[in-house]
Amino acid sequence: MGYSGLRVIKEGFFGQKGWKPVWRDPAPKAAYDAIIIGGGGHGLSTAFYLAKEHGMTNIAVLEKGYIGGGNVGRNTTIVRANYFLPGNSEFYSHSLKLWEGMEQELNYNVMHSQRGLINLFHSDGQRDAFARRGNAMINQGDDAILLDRDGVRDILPYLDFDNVRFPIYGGLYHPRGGTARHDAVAWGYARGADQRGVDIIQNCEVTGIDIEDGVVKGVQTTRGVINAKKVGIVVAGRSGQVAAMAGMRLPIESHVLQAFVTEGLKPVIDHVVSFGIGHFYISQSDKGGLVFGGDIDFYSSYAARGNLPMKEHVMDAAMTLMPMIGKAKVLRSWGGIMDMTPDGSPIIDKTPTEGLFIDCGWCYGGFKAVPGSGFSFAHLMATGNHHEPAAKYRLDRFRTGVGLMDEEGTGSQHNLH
Amino acid sequence: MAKLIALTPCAGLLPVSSGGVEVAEVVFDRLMSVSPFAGQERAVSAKLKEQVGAGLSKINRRSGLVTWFGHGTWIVAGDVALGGMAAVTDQSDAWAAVSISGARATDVLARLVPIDLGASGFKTNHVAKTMLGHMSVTITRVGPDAFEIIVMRSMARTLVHDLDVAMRGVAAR
Amino acid sequence: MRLQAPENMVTFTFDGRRIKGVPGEPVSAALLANGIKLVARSFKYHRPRGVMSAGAEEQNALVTVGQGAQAEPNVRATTLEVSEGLEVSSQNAWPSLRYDMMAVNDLISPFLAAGFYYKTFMWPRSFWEKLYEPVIRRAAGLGALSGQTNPDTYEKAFAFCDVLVIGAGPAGLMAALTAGRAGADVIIADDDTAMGGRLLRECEDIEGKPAREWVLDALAELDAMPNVRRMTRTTVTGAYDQGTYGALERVAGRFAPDKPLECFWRIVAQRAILCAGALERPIAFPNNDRPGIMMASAVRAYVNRWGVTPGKAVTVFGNNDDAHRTARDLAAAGIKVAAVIDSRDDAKVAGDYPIYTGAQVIATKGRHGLQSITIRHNGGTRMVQTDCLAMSGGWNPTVHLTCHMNGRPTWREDIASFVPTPQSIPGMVTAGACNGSFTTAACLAEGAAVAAEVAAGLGLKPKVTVPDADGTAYALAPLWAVPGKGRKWIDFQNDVHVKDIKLAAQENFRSVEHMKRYTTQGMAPDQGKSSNVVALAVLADATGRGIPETGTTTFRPPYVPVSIAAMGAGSQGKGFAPERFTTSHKASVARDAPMIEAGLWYRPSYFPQMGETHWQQSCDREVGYVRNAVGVCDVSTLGKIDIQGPDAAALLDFVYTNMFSTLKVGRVRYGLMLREDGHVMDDGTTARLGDTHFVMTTTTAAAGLVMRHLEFVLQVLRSDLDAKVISVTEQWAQFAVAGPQALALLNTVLDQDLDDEIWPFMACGEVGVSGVPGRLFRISFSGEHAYEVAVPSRYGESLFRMLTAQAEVMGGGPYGMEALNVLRIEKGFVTHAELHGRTTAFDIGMARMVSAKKDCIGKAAAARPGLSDWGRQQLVGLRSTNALTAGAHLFEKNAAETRGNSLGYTTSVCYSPTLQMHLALGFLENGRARHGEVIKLRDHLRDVTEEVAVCDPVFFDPTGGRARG
Amino acid sequence: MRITCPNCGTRDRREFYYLGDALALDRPAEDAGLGAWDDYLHSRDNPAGETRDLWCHEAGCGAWLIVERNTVTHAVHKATLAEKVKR
Repeated sequence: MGYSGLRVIKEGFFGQKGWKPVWRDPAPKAAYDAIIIGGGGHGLSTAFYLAKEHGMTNIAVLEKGYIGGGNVGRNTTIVRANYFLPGNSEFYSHSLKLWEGMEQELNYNVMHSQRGLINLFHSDGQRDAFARRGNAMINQGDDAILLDRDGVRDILPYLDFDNVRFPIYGGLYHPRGGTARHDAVAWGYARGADQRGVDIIQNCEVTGIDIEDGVVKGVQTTRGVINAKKVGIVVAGRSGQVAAMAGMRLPIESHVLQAFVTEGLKPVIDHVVSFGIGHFYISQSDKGGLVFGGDIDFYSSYAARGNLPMKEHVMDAAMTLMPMIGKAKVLRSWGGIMDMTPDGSPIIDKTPTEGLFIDCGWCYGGFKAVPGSGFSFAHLMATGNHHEPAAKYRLDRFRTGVGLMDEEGTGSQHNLH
Repeated sequence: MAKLIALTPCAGLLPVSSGGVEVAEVVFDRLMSVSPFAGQERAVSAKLKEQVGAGLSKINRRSGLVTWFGHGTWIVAGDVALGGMAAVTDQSDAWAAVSISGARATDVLARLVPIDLGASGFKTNHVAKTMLGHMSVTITRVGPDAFEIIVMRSMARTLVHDLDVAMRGVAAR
Repeated sequence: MRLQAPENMVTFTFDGRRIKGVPGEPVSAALLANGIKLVARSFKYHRPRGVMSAGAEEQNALVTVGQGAQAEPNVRATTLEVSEGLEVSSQNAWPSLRYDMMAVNDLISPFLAAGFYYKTFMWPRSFWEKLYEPVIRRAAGLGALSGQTNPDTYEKAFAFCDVLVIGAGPAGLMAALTAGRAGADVIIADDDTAMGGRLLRECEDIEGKPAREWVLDALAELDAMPNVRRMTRTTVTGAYDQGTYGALERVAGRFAPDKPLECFWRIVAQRAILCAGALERPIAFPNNDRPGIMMASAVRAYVNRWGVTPGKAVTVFGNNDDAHRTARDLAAAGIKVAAVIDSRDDAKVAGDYPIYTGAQVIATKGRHGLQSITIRHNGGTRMVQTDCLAMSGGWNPTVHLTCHMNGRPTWREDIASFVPTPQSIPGMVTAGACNGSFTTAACLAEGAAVAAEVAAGLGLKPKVTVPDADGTAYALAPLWAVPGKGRKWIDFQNDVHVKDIKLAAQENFRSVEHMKRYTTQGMAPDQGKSSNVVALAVLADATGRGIPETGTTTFRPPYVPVSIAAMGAGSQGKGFAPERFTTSHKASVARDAPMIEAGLWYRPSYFPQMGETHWQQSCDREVGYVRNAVGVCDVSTLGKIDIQGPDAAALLDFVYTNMFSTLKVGRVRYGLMLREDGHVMDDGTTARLGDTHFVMTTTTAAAGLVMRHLEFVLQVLRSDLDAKVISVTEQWAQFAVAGPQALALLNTVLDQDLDDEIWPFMACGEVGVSGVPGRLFRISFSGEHAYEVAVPSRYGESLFRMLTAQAEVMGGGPYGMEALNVLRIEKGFVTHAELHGRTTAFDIGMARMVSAKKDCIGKAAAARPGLSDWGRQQLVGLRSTNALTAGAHLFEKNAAETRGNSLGYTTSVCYSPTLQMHLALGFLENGRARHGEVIKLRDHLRDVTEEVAVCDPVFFDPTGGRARG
Repeated sequence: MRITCPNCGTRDRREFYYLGDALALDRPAEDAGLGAWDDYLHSRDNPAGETRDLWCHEAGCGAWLIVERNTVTHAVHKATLAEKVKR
């Protein structure tokens, strides 16, 4: 069923009776050509692109809870392509292009809003590092503008330019950066995949991976054994547990990242603002809530809830940077489980088990990668070859030291990002 | 030859008072850190007793001129000579020290310090290595309503500012 | 209307209208007393709304307080205290509350069903940012921020106790009394302005006297206990690990000078007793959102506690016995009860007013204030004139805090409510209404019993005495939504009605989480406190599942909205991080030096002189001082670490790539430190002051990091090493004295003259500095003959003044960060611009410094093939006659400027007054093999394209003769 | 989260620095090979449940601690001085 303004008006006249389920709830079949473990943003987009780009429609997405219940439904909704290291640069560039056509591709309004993102800097040294980044973005064909202090003041007049602890020297402006309605991305991909025949199976937890002679045969689930020629693991914070079912230890630690939302307010922040030195970033949702976040809580955790010191730190950063938001009130805070890799960049690769693939390690930046990750992972699963923009996301880069992608420069060891 | 002039860490910043709470600078002429080498704690303690009248204090405690100062480290407000038994480092100029006193001093510190400084659990000569605002500090109770706070010398101004704001907040209640 | 004329009235304004109120009463009470029904507009459809509750759960009556920069949006009128001069305004309405243009949304609401926006606004593509989104954003949002710097004061504080009692109703007071009497340190916190909870609004007796008197006695007893601390106006907002609770205090006496507006408490409690009470829930019936339709218990609160009657002819609609209390209390207060409608057929109730059992309200009238309701009764309908309808759908225990650690509440069929699941929060127990025990007698008994258990667990000997009170059982027959047509509101704040939830189920948003996210149910400022249970009952019905099977969404902190300013108190302005000042700070400021941030420190950028109009002029002059005469620079911010012990040298061998055990006493050596991942962590010099005594320097930025790293090595990796480390950064004020005249200058302040023989390059030791014991290091970060001289910090300012004055006599002077940077670039010395965390020893040409003779941190990982591959980008120098930029990328001369063609980038640039050309340091693929070649530098951002010559990074004095000579 | 430092008693999480899995204690020999070093530096069990990791009481006494805790419930069972751990 196509969505359109006309259809919305028609249904308005007829009491909304014509709307059909956005995705079906089929029972699992005994076997599929491919199984995606994990019904989050990345898993659903993988299924969508497997069906759309590679014609693989006899596939299933297995989700232990409800779809979109993981990090795609609990993030700060930022979409950007402002990476600078080879490997990341081309991947996020590709992903942003997919975002730009997503609504038409999915016939679903995910409210992708390219309102512009500004990364602030606070010293000459930081400016130069951001210049390197901005130049890399333009080399890649993306957009970046280096703003000086007055340039920032023109578009973000509400920042504290006079008394802030770390004075604002300027910002790297990424006009195509922005936000999207996070839940809608999961629902849109689910709908698109479902329409192409993909079975989306909720409340189906994978409890084991069947492997014979080094070849994957299928999975065991709370709803029975399901056979498959190919299995993709796309489970973010739970990657360690699922990989262990295939006898793998991953270079991943799971950490909590908190996010916050205030009550609805009239428009006051029109861009995405990122205050790196204070580990703080903020935007305003279309509903009016200020959506913001900070750094991870800094201890491995699966609790999906954050601690007070980090909450306070985030509010502290908000108050020094933009003291006009002091009277906004936090309604809710939540925590997602981040699959942190040593160098802060992800993994899209084959595993030592034939037919078993893994897509993980998105750290705290997985939302914007949803389309790109699904596209590239689908390519890998369908063809057995790495998709060029994601070709550097190898599992063995830590062992060899070749192609490490440490964007922050804090080290390619755990707990430094 | 011209002589060098000495300045204290809080010169020009203190004293300040508000709501019956006063903050004043505490000046130490000598502060020596003492970290006994492996197996030397007892010997060091005995030697210190001779030299400054008190041995190594228990952890989280002050004893006379000797104050526990963190894991395996003490700070002594006097000259010591422990040749080879401990790492002894001159810290006389490394720290800013202030006293805060008054009936509501505990209330003021409760605005800034994440530990319970109540008199029932934190008695005179009890020492805590903890935080004050965003700074690492060493806090010693020196009397029923009085504490000594030691912070890095370069942070003296922030310490005084943070205490002053908290004092005014408490006084306004 | 007020039941009695109060004595002390003050004046405040609502939308500019002057209104009399009693100080301390909620603004909602004063508005009702003045007959003001319409107080707000709803979020989506801009429907007229009035006061609904008398507490923190208020859904409708959100207002803006104050004007200008002080304006605070979205304040609940039900918890805002009346004070003289308070300025209250309505929000989310234009041009006025009464005539709101956006109410057009209500007329077209059939087209704005749940999730409609996911299905449209997609064409044409560019219209989203240009048209649709701006319109949607302007329409959305409730109140507005001023956009100006918040001028008010906020505070944060810590508190500690044995027992935290959350809520001071009958259960909480009894718990605090019991625990307090047993000798426990108790904090009792309550969000109201006065303690007593429900007892403040009910007409009940305890121990044969009015409940409100019993409350006063209990409070007096608590106040007499030194071990009990009462915190009113304090809402416990979150439960965190190991007994940590967040709490928001609205400090009494708003807007008094110096007084904080709010205080955010971090309370640490060994045990907690949750006595948070219960919230009355509405019933979904058509147009149940008109101003004048309120919660039944709220009507009692306004009448009994505040002496305000919310209507002249009140009707009551409920599905439980409690609703009848409202009718009884109204009648007792002499207010007309127009009708009581009880949905239960078998309700056994009596009263001197019309009672309809087995009846339902099916329609209401009155756009800006309720005028009448229509009742369905005995198969027919009846219209009743009424200006206030009190509704009660039963009670929801306030279980929220018990869910903050992912706990799920348990459904109890008999009261049709969720109750806390025991042990959801370690150390927390629950008592009273929040536990589903709704009678006063049960609350008192549970509060006492639970507190006794808690006290006993703390090793105390509690006694339990429970006063007599009303124990009449509460009966209810669930009624969630009245059947029939019309919009029946559930989430009043987000304008979610029954049909929205049914539509969600129809579209397969059947999981309660999907329903919530699709309809926005429970996502408004009240987070569904009153509405969530009704919503999931409707969802359960629509999906044919039971309520327990449907489950709840997760309650997350904070329980009530918490201002960012409160949780971030103290950080506005400079308070975000400590400021560190060097001993020469004042002297530098006195010379008009702009002070710039270097980590937490402030350092002088340059020292301007008369006639200089640009920093470059000052910088060039200061570079000249060092190259031609002598310059003085405060380098105290570099980390200095004292290392002593029998194994001090072994420690250094382990943390540095190169050897330090071979360093002679009285000598300094440059050291390179890796992270265990094989990349460069930091560099610096280390001096050997004695056989077992070293002092290490680190970069300013990495001082803390290196200190922690050394402790990690000593305590974790190599606890076999007997060595001690302690920071002496603050002990010593240290100044670089650099330039051909350095020795001459130094000799003016040293007690004994030195020469090259006594103090050669890389020598160190103790010296007398104007009578003070100091240290001297012959090291150079400028490539010149240079020293660093250190004195105890108390003498720092004095020595800086002395050195700079003497330097000026010799044709030199102080130099700042800009000149320091030029000097080091000319010499090709790396800083954090080059050591940015991704570089290896190989990259910076120091692979030789990784000693083959020993293990060290990072050595194994640095040996990975990828870290010393010749294709890696290597440190090079770049020269040009034109200005260069840092962060530019490097390309072959004729290559297109694309990612694939980028061969490297620049990290540091300067104009070298010494060499009279522009220099850059950067990294270039295979760069060391390309010295002498010309390549292209391209900076898209600053639109700079230059041809640059690749060369060795040491531009000036490559043999180092000047530093040694 | 609150951790009981063997020196200082129970303190708020804000005083501590977290390093990660306590396998950092078992540093391989210089020549243990790429595989051993890869395991040491990168591979993690990443348990959902009981874990043993390294913390430093950085804003307190400065001691490095081995903390036994649960990554799902955030229960903290025990903290011991790292330098006293036998290996």
